[in-house]
Amino acid sequence: MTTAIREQTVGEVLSANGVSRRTFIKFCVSTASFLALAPGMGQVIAKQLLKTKRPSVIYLSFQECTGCLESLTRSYTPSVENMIFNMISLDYDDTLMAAAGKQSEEARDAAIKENYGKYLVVVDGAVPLGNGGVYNTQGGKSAVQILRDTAKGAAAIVCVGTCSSYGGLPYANPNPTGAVPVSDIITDKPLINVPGCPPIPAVITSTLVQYVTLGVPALDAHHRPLAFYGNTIHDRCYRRPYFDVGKFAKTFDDEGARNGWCLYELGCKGPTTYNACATVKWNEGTSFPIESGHPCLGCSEPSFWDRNGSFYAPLAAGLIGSLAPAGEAAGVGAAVGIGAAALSRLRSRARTQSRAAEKTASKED
Amino acid sequence: MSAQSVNTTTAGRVRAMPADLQGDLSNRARVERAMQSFALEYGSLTAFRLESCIHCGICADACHYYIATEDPQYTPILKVEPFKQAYKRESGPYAVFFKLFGLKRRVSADELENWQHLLYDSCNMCGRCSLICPMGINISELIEQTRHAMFDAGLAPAELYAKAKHQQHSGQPEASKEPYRDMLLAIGRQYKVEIPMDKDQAEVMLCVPRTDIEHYPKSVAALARVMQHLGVSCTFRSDGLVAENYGYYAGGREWQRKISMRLINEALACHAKTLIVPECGHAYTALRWEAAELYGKPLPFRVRHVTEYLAGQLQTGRLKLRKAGNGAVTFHDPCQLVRKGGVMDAPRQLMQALGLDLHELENNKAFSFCCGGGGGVLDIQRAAPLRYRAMESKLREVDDSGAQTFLTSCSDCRATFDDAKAHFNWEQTPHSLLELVADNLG
Amino acid sequence: MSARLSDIPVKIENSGNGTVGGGLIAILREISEMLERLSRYDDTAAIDLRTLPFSPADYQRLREFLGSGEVEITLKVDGTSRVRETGYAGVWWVEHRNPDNELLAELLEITNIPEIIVTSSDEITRSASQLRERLALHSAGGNTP
Amino acid sequence: MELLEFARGPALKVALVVFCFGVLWRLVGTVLLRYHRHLSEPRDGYFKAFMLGLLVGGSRSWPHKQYIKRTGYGEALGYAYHIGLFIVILFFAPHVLFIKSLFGVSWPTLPSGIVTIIAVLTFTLLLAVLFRRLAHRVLRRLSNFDDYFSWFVTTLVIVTGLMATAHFGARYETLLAWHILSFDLLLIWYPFGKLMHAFYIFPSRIINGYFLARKGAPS
Repeated sequence: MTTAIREQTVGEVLSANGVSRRTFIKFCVSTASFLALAPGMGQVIAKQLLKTKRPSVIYLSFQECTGCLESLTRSYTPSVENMIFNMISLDYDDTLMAAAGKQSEEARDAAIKENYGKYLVVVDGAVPLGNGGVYNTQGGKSAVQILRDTAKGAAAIVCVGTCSSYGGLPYANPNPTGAVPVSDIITDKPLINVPGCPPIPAVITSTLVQYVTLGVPALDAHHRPLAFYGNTIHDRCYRRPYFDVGKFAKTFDDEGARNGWCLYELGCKGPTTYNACATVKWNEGTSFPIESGHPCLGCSEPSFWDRNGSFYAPLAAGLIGSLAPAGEAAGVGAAVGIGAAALSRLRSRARTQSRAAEKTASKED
Repeated sequence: MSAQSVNTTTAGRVRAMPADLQGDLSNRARVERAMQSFALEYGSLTAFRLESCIHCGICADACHYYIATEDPQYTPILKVEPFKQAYKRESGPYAVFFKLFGLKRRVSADELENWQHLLYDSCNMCGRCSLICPMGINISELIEQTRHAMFDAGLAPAELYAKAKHQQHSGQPEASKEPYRDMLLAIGRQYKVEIPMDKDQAEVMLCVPRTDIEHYPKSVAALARVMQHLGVSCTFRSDGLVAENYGYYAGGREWQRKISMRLINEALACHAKTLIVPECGHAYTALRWEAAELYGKPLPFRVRHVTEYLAGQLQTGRLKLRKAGNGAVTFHDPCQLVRKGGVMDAPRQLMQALGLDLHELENNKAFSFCCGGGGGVLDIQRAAPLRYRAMESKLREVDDSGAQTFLTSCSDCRATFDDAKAHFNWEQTPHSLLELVADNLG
Repeated sequence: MSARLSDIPVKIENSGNGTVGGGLIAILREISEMLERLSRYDDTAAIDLRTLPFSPADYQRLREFLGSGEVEITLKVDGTSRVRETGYAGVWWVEHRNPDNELLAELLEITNIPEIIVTSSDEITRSASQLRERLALHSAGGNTP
Repeated sequence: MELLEFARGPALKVALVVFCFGVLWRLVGTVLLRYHRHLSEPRDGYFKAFMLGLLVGGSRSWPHKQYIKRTGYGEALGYAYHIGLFIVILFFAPHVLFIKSLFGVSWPTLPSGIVTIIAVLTFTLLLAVLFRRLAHRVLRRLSNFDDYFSWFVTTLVIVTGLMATAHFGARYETLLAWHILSFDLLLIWYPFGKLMHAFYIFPSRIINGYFLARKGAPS
């Protein structure tokens, strides 16, 4: 991609490609719909797009499974082709780019140099710090070094997936590589987390679109865009009414499961999971786990591998493993009770005896 | 009276009232004596009573002292606060916490003094609160236990202490012009009835309230007459004549035992199978329910209230009664007899046999209000004004019953109503059920 | 032939029992208020149907409730878009699909005419000049169009 | 570790340990104190007295009609919020799941909406109970720290539970954590305050009932 094209605004690129006004409106309306913005925001986006320059994007992959990128490439609104060619300038992605080896490293370095202070870094995967970061190296440089070097000149960082957002699977107990999320390393740049294992494709692309058009979006405490992570799955779940009337599937093959009742008792983490699965859904809006009869695992939440006991333990369940300690405590309590009663009896007897002694003494007087 | 206490715990907020003190004891010694006394009372059942209270305040609504005054210090459970406090600190399972962190302070002598008013002057030990408590706490039992400690600490009301002392020593609560034995025989002569006295062998042993000897001789005669009519071999014993037990009222365990032992020993001496408690409520509690405990083993004879005994005779057909006139009658249930003693049906069976038109009081049987004299309160001079306030509703109930004749079966209740009659110029006169029975033997 | 979601034997409990799908009533109330504002103040509004926690049954019920009106327009704009008037004039059911016929957005627009249908003055100017140029070209060349 | 995880895990564990330890200590420490012998002759035998005593365990829940006029309001208030608490604790689906996770037993539940309404009513009643405790001369006189703190701990659980249900005030997981933490607090306080009455009430009633019945007195 030439510098000349990168200097064009999105609007210019679109109209150069013969995109009609109606197509543009349709695109903006669809995008606004995915950003869960008020329907009127489509026009604001349209205005912004007509004057915004396309930013350079550097996509870094560390400890990851490429599931997030696989997800991203299945985005259809905006489609990833649309994104790459019209909205952003993807200058480095070692998985997608044709170049390899030294050539690709040079492309990255060139992009950093040319767009210093303006480019966007997208990170996929956790960053291992154990043993000096040897568990993930590219071109002789450790992941943490690449991240630091690349982030230095970035305008903002977008973490795609639970691994880069919170550490994810590499971070899970016992975390042999000393993996950490990006936020543990880079603390001086605007950070947007798009967690999920993987994130919803449209959520990734729409977050990028929103960054391009409206800047850093409103975020929650975990740096997640509120537009997609503002509500729990439970709040937006079409099975919520069953929760409210107390109709629950108790097993995966009972009448309740067949009737599509609430999966709370089967361990659904929907009530504590903030994501857009229940509204945006997956696979071109076809379905999402709960609609397919499986409880939410809570993949867009921190430490989702380790928390909550089991994926299938209800949220209301205690996380104490066994009652044995309480039983032992009861036993010890009973023993102390016996002691307390014995002590009390002894004290009473002593008091009673001193009373008798006083009586005898006073009689002798 | 010592200075009003200044502490801030629950125990500290009771109005200081004059207290009687016995013995020349330091405050420390008094408290120590009380603690020693409590130590005798600590036990599992008591602990359940003391641990259960949830401060719901419902017991206040059972108590005629609270109802009459609406003064929260008369809340029954509050009257045992020193006991509760001592228990929590000394005996309860968490005593160590209460002591270590000072969560419950040591009961002070001031507190004990202040509580004399609550434990004696304003409590008839009538047990009405124990029937209302949703936690099932037997508060009157706790009152009795707390009175024990008060007595041991030298903090019983002067009148009760003096009478108890006199009675444990001489057998009668007060000195009399003549010995009670002679007075009894004189009553026999006056009412032309034989008074069986000091027989060596008798099936039934009798005793009398000294209130009757002094004030209601006709009652004494009635007892003798009824027994004579039944033809049962019975006797009074000159060394065990008095039914009352001031040791019980004052809270002196030892003296209560000593006083009860006189009667027990006399009953044993004449080989009685039954000891009949005359029309006296607390004597029934003391002899029927508490004497065996003090004796240390089950009594080898039965203890029966006179109405209970007579109702039994009625059933076997040995006792026949005439109809006793017409006109409405009402009956005051003595607390110790009915609510705390279980003698509820016997008086009514007798009244039925007498063909009386019984108009029950608004609060009757187990829920009857105390006359106000029980628990020794009648004897406490300074308690009189409060007692009159507390018993007004009772008098109103009697008036409202529409009865012309007012009966009861306890000479203390009777004396209390007679006292009220004088104080209020009340129109009703309390009568003895036993006298009515004696007047209508068939 | 690939399996479709509808082939999986899942029962959808009808929401007719009044407790489930109570959200439908709320949406209808909202539409009614929006219509009121449109008629009084000319305020247009829209509801994004994809953000609603609707079960397929609720969705069907909403569609049945609103019914269909007189106008139905199909746009060929980078895929198909369909604009249908509902049984309530002023309430439009708008559907945008991509060239693969996948649903991009679905809205209820409460307006006189949805924005996407209106031809912009820019384009009218452009088409006028295009037509003029073409006619000029033809008259110069002497060919019939 | 997040707050919710802490509440459900270590905090709950500690709370349960303290609860079991404290309750057993207090109960055993009460039961094993001395017993005084009762030697008087029972009116109708020991068996009948015992059976009647057992009966009082339940019958005392309903006041004798002679008292109702004076105590009815207070007792109705008291029992009403207890019933509300029991329904909410025992018939709200997540609670049953919680119990199931600990003890492996479960039973049918009530619709969440109904439970929420009952919880709101219960909360209102608890406010009324507090108001009454502050306003009623006897209750104010009797009340100590235990009374107010036990009220606070109980009400806190209800309030946080309602907040969690309504998603009001914070994020759901935070509210749920507060709710569970407040329950943990209740468990820890339980053995030391008047909440223990749940364990004492029936023995206490039965003891009183037995001794009254032993005398043939009404109970």
